[in-house]
Amino acid sequence: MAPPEAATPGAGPPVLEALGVGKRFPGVVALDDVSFGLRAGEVHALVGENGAGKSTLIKVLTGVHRPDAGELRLAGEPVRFQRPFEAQQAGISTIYQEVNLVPLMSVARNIFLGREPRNRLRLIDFPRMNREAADLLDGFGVRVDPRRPLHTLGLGTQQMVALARAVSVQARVVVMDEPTSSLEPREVETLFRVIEELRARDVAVVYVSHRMDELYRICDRVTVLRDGRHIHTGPLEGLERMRLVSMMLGRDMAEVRRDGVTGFAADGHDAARTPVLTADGLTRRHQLDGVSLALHAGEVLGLGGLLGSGRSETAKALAGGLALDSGEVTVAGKVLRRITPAAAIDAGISMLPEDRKAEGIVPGLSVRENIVLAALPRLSRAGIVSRARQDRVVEIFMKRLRIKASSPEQKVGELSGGNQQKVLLARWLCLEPRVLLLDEPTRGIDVGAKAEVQGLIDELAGEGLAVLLISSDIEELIEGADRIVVLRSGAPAGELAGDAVTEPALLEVLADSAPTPRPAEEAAPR
Amino acid sequence: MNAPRPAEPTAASATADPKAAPAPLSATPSVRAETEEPSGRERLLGLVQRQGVLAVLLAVILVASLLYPSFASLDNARGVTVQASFLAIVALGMTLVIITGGIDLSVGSVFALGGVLAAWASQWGLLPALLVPLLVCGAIGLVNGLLIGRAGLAPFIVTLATLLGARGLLLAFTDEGATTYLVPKGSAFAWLGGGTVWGFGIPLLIALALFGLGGLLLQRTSFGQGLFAVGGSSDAATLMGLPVARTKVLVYTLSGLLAGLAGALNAARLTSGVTILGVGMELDAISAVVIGGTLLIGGAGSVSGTLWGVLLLAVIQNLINQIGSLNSSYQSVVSGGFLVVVVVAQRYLARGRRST
Amino acid sequence: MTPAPATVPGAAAPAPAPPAPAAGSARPWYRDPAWYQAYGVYVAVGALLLFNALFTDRFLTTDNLTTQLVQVAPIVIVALGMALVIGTEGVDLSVGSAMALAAALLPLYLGYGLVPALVLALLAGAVTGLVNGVLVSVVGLQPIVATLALFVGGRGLALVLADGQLKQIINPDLLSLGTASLLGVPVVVLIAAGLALAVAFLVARTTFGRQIVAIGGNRKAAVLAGLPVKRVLTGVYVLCGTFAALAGILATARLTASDPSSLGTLMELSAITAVVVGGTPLSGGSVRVLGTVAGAVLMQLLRATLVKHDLPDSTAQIAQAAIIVAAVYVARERRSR
Amino acid sequence: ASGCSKSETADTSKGDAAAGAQATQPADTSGKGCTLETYGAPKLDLKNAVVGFSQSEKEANPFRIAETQSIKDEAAKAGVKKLLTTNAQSQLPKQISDIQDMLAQGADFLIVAPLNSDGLEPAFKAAAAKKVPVLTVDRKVNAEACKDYLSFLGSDFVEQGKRAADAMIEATGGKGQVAILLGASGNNVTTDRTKGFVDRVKEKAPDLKIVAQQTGEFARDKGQQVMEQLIQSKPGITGVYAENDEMGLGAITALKANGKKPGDDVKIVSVDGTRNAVQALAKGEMNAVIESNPRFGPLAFATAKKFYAGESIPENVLITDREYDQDNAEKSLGGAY
Ligand SMILES: Nc1ncnc2c1ncn2[C@@H]1O[C@H](COP(=O)(O)OP(=O)(O)OP(=O)(O)O)[C@@H](O)[C@H]1O
Ligand SMILES: Nc1ncnc2c1ncn2[C@@H]1O[C@H](COP(=O)(O)OP(=O)(O)OP(=O)(O)O)[C@@H](O)[C@H]1O
Ligand SMILES: [Mg+2]
Ligand SMILES: [Mg+2]
Repeated sequence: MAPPEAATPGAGPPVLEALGVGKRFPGVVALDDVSFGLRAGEVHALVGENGAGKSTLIKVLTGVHRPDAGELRLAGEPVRFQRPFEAQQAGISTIYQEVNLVPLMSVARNIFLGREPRNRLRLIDFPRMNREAADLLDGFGVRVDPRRPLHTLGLGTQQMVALARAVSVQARVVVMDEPTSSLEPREVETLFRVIEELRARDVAVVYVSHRMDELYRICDRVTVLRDGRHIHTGPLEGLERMRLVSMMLGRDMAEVRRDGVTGFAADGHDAARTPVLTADGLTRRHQLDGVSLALHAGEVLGLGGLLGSGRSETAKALAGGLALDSGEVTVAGKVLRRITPAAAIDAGISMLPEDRKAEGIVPGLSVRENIVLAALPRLSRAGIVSRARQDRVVEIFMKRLRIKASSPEQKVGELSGGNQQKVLLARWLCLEPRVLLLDEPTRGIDVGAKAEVQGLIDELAGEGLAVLLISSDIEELIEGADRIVVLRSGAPAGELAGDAVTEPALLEVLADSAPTPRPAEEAAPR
Repeated sequence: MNAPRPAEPTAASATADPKAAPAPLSATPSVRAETEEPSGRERLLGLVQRQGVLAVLLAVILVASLLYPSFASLDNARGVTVQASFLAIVALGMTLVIITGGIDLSVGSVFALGGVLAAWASQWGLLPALLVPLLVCGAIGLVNGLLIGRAGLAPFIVTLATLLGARGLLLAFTDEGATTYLVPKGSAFAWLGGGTVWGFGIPLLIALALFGLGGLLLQRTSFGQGLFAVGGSSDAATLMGLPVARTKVLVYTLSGLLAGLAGALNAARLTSGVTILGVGMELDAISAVVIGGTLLIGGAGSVSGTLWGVLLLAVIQNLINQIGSLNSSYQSVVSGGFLVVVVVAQRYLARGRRST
Repeated sequence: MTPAPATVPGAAAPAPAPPAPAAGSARPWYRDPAWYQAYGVYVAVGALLLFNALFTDRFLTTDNLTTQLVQVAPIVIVALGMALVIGTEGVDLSVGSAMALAAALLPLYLGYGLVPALVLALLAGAVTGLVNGVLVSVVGLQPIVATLALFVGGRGLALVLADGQLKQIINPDLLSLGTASLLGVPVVVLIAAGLALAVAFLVARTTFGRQIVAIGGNRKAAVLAGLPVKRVLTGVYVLCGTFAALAGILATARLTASDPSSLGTLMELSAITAVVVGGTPLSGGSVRVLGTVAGAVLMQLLRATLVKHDLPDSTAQIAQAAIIVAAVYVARERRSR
Repeated sequence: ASGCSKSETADTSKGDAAAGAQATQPADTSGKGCTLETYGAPKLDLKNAVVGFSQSEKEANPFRIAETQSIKDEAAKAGVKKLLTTNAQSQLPKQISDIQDMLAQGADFLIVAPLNSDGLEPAFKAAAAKKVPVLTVDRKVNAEACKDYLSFLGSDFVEQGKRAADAMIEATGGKGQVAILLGASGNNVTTDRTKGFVDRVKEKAPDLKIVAQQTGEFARDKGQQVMEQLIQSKPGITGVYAENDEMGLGAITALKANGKKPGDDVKIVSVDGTRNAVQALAKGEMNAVIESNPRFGPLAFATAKKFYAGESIPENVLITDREYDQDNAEKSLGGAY
């Protein structure tokens, strides 16, 4: 497999190389003369803002896109991958940014798709496949019934399955595009351990992440892209964090240093006395078990918990996206009967969903249409939409959230992940909600945009909005929230308020509520 | 084993981090733990839901047998099953196509074309009578597959075009339908359609064998898994390195081949290449597949469900005849009504399953 | 609160790149796939017109062109409704049955006057649409299957109503609907054109229209964004059924007879072909109204060409197949990769 | 139950109101006869018998309606214990199942209106296995009489085509251009009626040019549409041969809408003899209608009775179809169906 003589990581000859690669999409130059070299046994970070071209470079490297210019070399030989299939044959294994597995198929079938273990009759040996899948996942600290359909698992677990699949082939290059964006801390540790193993086996790893501390922990070298251009490649050791950020953003180091990296202000908000929204005993079979919380105007309430603890369900239930068995939701003193998304919106509740691809964007529609989607009735008279009013709203929000699109008419499906997220945020903000439910609002968003979104959250709370913030990023939760409610197995497990909102305190509650490992996924073996 | 996985991470992670060691399941006070012990009733319900069509089929058969004694006769069963076997073979190919998220509207025309070609070629013996239709119909399927898999055209419209095209070929081949080719009486080929083994018609046996093979192909081979993957998410399948285009080309070719084979067998049974066959057959096949629980959006389905679906359609038709002198217009109304009842019943059974 | 957007890192980041020109590349239009995708069907219509102008006797006459428009009008009307349904990622197989039902009802109620008969016939279409819509949106059936039931049963019902008989229409007002013209343009053509404009407006400028496209583009997102998904879906099928009924009425007026047994057979396929050839993807999320009209016209011209050159049925069908494939091949969505 | 039935001899004056009945061609008692013994069927009293009738197409056109009704009426008259009826809805596999179903339900005697001349072999085999005699009506099957089936009652479609040609030659004076509106493609009836017409024209009137042969699928609206196209592209057409009345009536509508006088500017001959066509004939909008008589009930039951009475039944019992022309149309209207 990998050349055995490469003793020092990242010092060998390049296994995989891109030379002067260019790639354009209609209206966008995604990559412009980018060169990139990957050595055996190194972990190579690929960083840049949203839309910098990281995923595009990866897709070019792995045969999803064909480059318009430049060439690829594998172990020194020029190659042209026509399909991802060929890249995989050549030993390049990839975890793409959006979890790319088949939702309706079982966990085991996903892991072994295309290389299923066979029995003597050359037929697939399912018992063996399930056993091996279970063992493999066990190694990643994930215990799920491998026969469960993938879509019944949370995003995090799905990500671990993708990881298991990618690593279980004997590859000489493993590419990971934002593998940690939906993982919890403990699973990130598992992932790092796996990466160490890969490094020890002289496998080259490409690692994309927006989380700076991760890069410094695990990566040897870093390549920075900005606006589709190559900016820098070099060892990570000794590279100042501020300098890296400034290269990504293309701005002065001094300026970056002054502004700090998270967008939250240090002080809390002055919350109102009476809650805008109270939830009482929200219950749904198997998912929620008596969740109660109160949300005040002008505060950011954090919702903590491990993966699968029911945070997303709580938010969804409040927004009418999930039918409840029992429980009561009161907004501004009025009890909501039958909560439907429309009723919730009418009551002033807006929710940014967790899975923006599946539940958020309408990829084929333009930025403009995606922004005004929920507000359409308000922007129309007698059922006829007013283009002028739309344009005004869109302009305001594109500016305010700094949405990067070639024009309001660009299809949202073509935007980078961070910009898609901002479009969704704009959709909800233009409804002028009283209550904003944010489910992982900064997942997959670059440092710059992340700070912007965080700043925005602060600002919105300051303007008197009640914000519910769900985040797997502990730092974000601590800094952003005034108060934190922790969930465990769909039930409230504790609350932190005031000065108690600190990382150690939160970790303690979480640890208490942490049945190892991944309780939620231990499905009924059927 | 063609998929070796690294043993190291597994071993290492299990020992390196004691926290990651699995805790006993019972120690987890999870809300979801309640689901993990299905009661007997739930288990029965699960079975009914998984085999929804079969349940409906058995119920219909039971009721019909009670109401109409002649329905339950062996003769009737033989007639119904043999007659259904041609649709079954076509629907088998359709099942595979629909699992990939596609659709094949051309099967009816291809079925008819296969029959005409088989009857024409039967004058030279059994082998040509089978090979000629398989070659031509396979080629039509291949064209479908290439246009869909390689050129990326929508299956609905491509196969709609080949529906016309295959019918056109059939007419061209029969002087606009004026010529009917006959299968020589008593030939081996004729036996293939009309013969019986232990009282079972040969077409039925062939159909059952094909369903067995189809089931194995779908459930127990990489190709079959690939069909599910392509239908479940074509993009994901591509990114996972599956040969998506090739899979599509193959599955439409297979559908063409099966439709052609069914047509040939049918011609053997009718001992002639009838030109007016197969109109609307694609819709029958699709109904059977969907009633059988296969999702039209692809990614889920089974071959056995289709078999029950075909039988259900056949039984319903038989039942309408048993009811007696219904005017032809009422017959359509009743079949339409039956269709609604069956799919709605199916739907509610399946919904119960999905939400648990 | 303190942090104003201006102090957030990234605030000074360069403004978004200026919008690129629509086609986005330096390629001349004749080498740009996007151009063919957008205009392919019109080019095909033009090519067929040119072919006929050169090789078909008496083709470019007002009479002949009027004939083509009159014949295509019912298909256009049905296809418009179908385009809306397809925009929601659905399909309606029952349009032919809805036409037959409308046709069957007309002679039964003409006794009460033209208007009641027309209203009833349209209502029948709306009701078939309602049934389809409820099966799709509330029960959650897949559209092909949901509408298959009425495809099978609807025509049967029409025949039951008509007692299986074709009935001659003698009501002069109804008949004039089929023959009258306004400023030299037949009324049927005017109705179809007006409807096309109305649907174009509906899709582009109304809340309902935009919601249709959003639902087709991402159903889950539409639900969470509080769109009245069930209502919109039902509404779309009701519109489609009503349009089909209207087409049935006009076709009946032109035929001077109510013929529920054969009126509108295979109409679903003609309509779907028109929609798809016109560039609306079957996967939903967009509706091309003008393209749909052009698609219907293309298929009409094709049929006319084949008849006028007296090609036998076999050749005609093969030619149609080839042209359909060619049209969608040229207009296919090429993935950039 | 022996002896000749009334309807058998009702070979009466053409034209009076009760004259819908069929008459056999005296000349044609061709082929060797078939008796109970040679056929090998058990003896049976029709009164205690279960009789099955398999109709081929929906009762949605006058021919099929009249045919089914006539069988039902006569079965009631003959006092059979039970009459089973099925309808194959134009699907051959269904007709096979239908026949098998009726056998399973205990039918003792079968009357079958075959959908197609070929392809019913499995059904005949099933009947033979149960020794149930099968009488085929209206369409002849390619099988062995007195073995696969008992006998055939019906018209000679080729002959109908020939007689239509004769009428066309007479109407046009044997000169000019004619268009043929074909029936559904691939159908035996289409093939035969075309063959008879084309052969006879070639033989008798070489100056009569057949300039177009396009399918109207036996439907009125399709006939109308094809005619509209032909009026534009082949204005020289002086005659139209429609292979059924419906398409002929469609052609009339098309011609009228284009300001031409059907029956005068353009001569029209069609086959069937439906009431609507004969009415048009009486109005002078058509020139001849060749009858194809669907009332098989009396003849079929009479044949059955004769068969069980031990008489020999001829292989083919061809009926004499009448011919309507502009002179006799008015008074023959009662005999049209
Ligand atoms: N299929 C496509 N069609 C059109 N434009 C595309 C397509 N894919 C990517 N782009 C554009 O290319 C640019 C680079 O996108 P890419 O996904 O590579 O960014 P990224 O660096 O991965 O960002 P993120 O951190 O948000 O994932 C963006 O401007 C994006 O809009
Ligand atoms: N359709 C479904 N069927 C069965 N279980 C489901 C389904 N959807 C979610 N779950 C389970 O419900 C639990 C709650 O999931 P969810 O991901 O919403 O929790 P969370 O606290 O928001 O965590 P995350 O950070 O992953 O969003 C998970 O265990 C998940 O696997
Ligand atoms: Mg990316
Ligand atoms: Mg969540």
